[in-house]
Amino acid sequence: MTQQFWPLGLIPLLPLGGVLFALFGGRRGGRRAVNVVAPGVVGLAFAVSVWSLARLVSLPAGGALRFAAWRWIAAGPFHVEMALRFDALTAIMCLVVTGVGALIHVYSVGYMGHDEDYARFFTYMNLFTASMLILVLADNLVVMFVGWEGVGLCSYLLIAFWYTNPEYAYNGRKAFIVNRVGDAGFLLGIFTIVYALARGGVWTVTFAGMSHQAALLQPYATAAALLLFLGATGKSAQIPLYVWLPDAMVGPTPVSALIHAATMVTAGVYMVTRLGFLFTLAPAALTVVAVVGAVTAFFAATIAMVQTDIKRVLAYSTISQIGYMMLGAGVGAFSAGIFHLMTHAFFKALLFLCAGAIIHELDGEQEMGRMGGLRGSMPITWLTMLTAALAISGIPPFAGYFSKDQILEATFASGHPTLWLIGVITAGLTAFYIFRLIILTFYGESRVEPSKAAHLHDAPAVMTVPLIVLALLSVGGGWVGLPRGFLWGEAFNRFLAPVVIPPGAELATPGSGLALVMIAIPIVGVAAAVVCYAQMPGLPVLVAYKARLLDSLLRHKYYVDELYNAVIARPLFWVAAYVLHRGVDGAVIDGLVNGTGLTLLEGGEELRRTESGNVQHYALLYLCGALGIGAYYLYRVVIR
Amino acid sequence: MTPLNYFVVLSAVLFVIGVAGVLLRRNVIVMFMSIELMLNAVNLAFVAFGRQLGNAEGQVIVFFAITVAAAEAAVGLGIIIAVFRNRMTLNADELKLLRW
Amino acid sequence: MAIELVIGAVKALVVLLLVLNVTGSMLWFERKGAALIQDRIGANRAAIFGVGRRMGLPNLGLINTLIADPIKLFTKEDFVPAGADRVLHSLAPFLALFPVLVTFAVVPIGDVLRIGSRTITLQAANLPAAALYVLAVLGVGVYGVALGGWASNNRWALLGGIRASAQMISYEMAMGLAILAVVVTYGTVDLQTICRMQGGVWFGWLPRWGIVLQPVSFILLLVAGIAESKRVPFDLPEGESELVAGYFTEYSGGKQAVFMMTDFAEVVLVSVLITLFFFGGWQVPWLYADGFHFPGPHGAFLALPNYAVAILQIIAFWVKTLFFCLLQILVRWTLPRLRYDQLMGLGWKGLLPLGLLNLVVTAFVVVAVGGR
Amino acid sequence: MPLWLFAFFAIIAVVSALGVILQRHPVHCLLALALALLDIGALFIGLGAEALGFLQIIIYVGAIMVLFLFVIWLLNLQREGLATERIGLKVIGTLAAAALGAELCALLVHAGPAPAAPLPVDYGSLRSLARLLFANYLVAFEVTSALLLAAMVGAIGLARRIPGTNAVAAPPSDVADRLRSAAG
Repeated sequence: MTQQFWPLGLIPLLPLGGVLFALFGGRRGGRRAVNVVAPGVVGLAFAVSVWSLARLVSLPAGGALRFAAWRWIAAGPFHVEMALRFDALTAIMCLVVTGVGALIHVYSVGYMGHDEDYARFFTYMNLFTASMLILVLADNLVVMFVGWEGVGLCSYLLIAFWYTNPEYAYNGRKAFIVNRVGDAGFLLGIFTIVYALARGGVWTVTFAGMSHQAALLQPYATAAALLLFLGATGKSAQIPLYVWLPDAMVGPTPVSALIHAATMVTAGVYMVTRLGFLFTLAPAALTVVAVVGAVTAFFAATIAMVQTDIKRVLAYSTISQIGYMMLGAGVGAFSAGIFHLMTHAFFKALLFLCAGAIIHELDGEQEMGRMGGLRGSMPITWLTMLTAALAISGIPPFAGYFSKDQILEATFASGHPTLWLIGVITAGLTAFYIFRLIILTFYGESRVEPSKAAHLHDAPAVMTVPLIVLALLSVGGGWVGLPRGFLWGEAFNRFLAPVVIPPGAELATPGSGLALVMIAIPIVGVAAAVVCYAQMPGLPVLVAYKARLLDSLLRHKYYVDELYNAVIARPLFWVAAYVLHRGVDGAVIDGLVNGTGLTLLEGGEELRRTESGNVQHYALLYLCGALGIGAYYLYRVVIR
Repeated sequence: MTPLNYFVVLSAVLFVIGVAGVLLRRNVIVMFMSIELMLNAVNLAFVAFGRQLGNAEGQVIVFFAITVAAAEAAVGLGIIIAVFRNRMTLNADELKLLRW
Repeated sequence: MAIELVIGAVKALVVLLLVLNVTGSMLWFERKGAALIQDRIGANRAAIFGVGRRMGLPNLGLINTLIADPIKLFTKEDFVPAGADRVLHSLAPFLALFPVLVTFAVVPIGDVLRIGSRTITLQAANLPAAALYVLAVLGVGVYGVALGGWASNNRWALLGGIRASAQMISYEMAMGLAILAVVVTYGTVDLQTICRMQGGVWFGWLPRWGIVLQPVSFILLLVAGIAESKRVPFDLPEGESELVAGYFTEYSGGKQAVFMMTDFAEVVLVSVLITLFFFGGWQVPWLYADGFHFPGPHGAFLALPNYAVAILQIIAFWVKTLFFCLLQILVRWTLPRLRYDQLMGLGWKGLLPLGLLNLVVTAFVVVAVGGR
Repeated sequence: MPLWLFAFFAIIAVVSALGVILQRHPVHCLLALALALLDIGALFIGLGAEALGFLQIIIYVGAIMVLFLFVIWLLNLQREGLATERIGLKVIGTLAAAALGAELCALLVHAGPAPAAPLPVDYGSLRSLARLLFANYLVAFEVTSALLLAAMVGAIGLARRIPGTNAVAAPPSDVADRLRSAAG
């Protein structure tokens, strides 16, 4: 059953209000006002989300809250309402977005404490949050697309926040353009769905409405699902459209946290889950999702192993973890995917914020080669980041273990042992590279520049408090999804079950052997990292030398950027420069425009000679006109 | 009695003479006079037609035409004076600032 | 048909002769009037072969003036200045005189004369829209003086001509408004009808003359008329101390005589109009078509034949006219000349608003009382 | 109106109209025009529109034409020289005007004579004209009066000398000049 609940409107409107405030009153109101309002509105949105959740829980299972603001598009039978929907899936997303988002906002107050453009920054941040909330609260595909585009725009604005640096601006554009490719797929997917439904005389784009039209969707499900998934790969940085995400690291670190943890990249996963009914109609598409997810996870993890930029390691780790989520969704374990999305939001946000704290302390230093030994001077950061590392590695009982475990179990159970194997290996790689990061950053000799090393200390409370909160969540966040049999086992899945397609019955019987593997592999990874970087610092260099080719391949990120440049970008640039610019633009369009202008100009030059300025010439012409009319009447009346 | 057509023909002749005056004379004020002549030629036709139809509305129209002509003469002559003061000429050939 | 033409020609001739003679006499009256006011004897030299004086009679000045002056003037040199527009210079005096003279064509100098079965209206041209005719013809009168001034190729003459035409146009408005008020009062534009409506008496003694109904119009017409005829105190177009002689500076001989005649004809015309509109025209108090009906309890009645009545009416008309002619001469030799701005101010700011107000009030009263 | 009278007035009208466009001095043109308008007024009267004819004379001949005369004097317009240039325009203009006349006459001749409707008793009188004006055309009448007022204000504004500006240079308005030119 669906209940009308107007406060839903407040959830996106509050951050939007923050946008207006920061945009128009930010500079006048001063830093202090913005610092209160910008995180405050997100916090309030979180509160409203909790309120809505409380209302939702009071409904019978499978219920949803709904708020229709106004009829937006009305074109014949096709009409779209500006409507919001709040069900279990939305609830989790909303809480994650607003909760983690609020913490990141609070953290940003400290992080951006010295930036002149704080008002603009918080304008974008709030807009980003609002867009994401519109995306997750959307009642239909079209409204979702609004949020979808909104987050794309905001990511561009925020990545290129320090736009005076041409490279940053370039990276912002890259993110935007790559996202456009995905968006095109998403739009085509929407059209395909509308087409499919309209053929059967059904005019709806609401999720609730569409989910009952399986029969109509069936013939087009694969195409629609693949197109939509193309959009998801763009937003969620999956192969092949992941290239923008590592470059997005040039934005302020809280932005990275927001993009990677709470908003944007999770949008793809959310969308696939939300449209699970469609994807299940197309097993082939689901398989594609699973394969892409698994391959991306592994692929990104291998790259992460050799990165030296702390944020890039985290960026590839995000790609990798999103790959897990896609894998989960791909094998039909949608709730597992969402579960991992949630826990990932906690520890990835924490990782980024910790990295941000370090970068902030080191005045923008991001190279791990110039870190090390920070454990003593930044204890809170060390502890919280270690918590997050344990969580992402999948060490029990930290949050990441439960979610990753669920995904891998579901993968195995769904009959994809290869994918499972990839996932397991990736889990080990994950543990390896994340502890490589921890060790290079916090342990060993300090390689920090002496000038900076002198006054190293933990960040101020406004930044550490969010870290601590997130650390607690990273520890306990996974406990809502305890395996069956433990305490309130599978509470998360049960909560989500009415919304997402329930996972296969196989999930009910996890092999204990698998569980052991799942515990052992990360520990192996951690141990390897400790051995390589703490015990025998020469070993990585030796390995890298022995496997020069592989190392080079990894360091150059499999030459994907180069490949894209060669295959897509360069030809496109060539076409743009020589065909479109010089040919179409220069010859055809400019020719047309200039030709029109020239024709008129020359014609005017000639015609103006008739404008003698002599009133008698005009009178004579006038008389000729009168003569013509007279002649006509003469012809009409006299001759005939 | 004179056939009413004669009046109309006379009106046409006067009108044509006015047209010729507008086209042939270079002095703006004489052109203006020719326009007045055309107006009166038309007035004559109106009265003749009114007479033909046996109703006085033709005369009413002429009455309004005379009134408007008075207004037109006042404004037109004002313009002519202003033009002459600024350009020191009333020769239509020289008053062509608006040419290309 | 033929007899009609003859009667019409006779009427026109009679009226014309009357007017011309009265006009000629005005010259003598003017001289004598001026002498009277200036305490001197005035024109007393003219005599036909000395006849009058030899016989001890009064010196026949009037007769002599009527004859001697024209002869003198028409035998003088007809001078046309160099650079003058010859045609217009010669045409101008007649353009000035002609409209004034033709105005008299519609003036009724008596009621009707019955000869046998034939009834003759004592009016040269019986025009239904006579009042409009008067206004139209007076409007055309501007051209004579204007062109006379311009064609003389003399700056005083040109200035005089411009002044004259500006003045005449300005005062024509007041004059027209005065006449319109009378027209509205009597509800007709036929002068004969207006005269007839002024017959009879109120209360047994007060003649039903227009002056009683339209006193403001009378003053308007008198003032505007004097200005229209360009006489003192409105004689700026010919103010000799400023413009030598104004628009007829360059005129001499016969053409000068015609301009002078125009001048006096206009005096007569103004008097005629005043008489017509405000003093009953040819009406004699208590005289009706069949004779005198005296008021009083006994109701004395003196029957008169038609021709006697007509003659009495004609005499009455000319007596009244002459009275106003003399009044104008008195005014001329009494008042000083206005300044030009005073002249224009009086015309546009004094007489015009007054005339408009008078017309509006008249219209309201007529609608309220008569309800036509 | 008898035919002979019409012929008389028609000849005067055409001759004076030709005078308007053939005279070289603006004052002569103006006199010709005044005569033409006077004549047209007479034709109105001949057509039975008595009041209108007199109004035409009062307004056109007595007022508007005098205004023209003033302006001509004010601007001291002189006799025009013979125009030798623009012969082409003159020829074409004459031909075009002739063509217009031919067309109009052709149309009129084609239309043929039409019987005159019987006239009301007071046709053309001031009374009948006034009844129409103040009853059927009252609004138009009032609007026209507003138009006249506006035109008056506009004419004064246009012809006014603007104090302080040098936009007005007095035209060479001296009789002496004319005398000299006449003598030379």
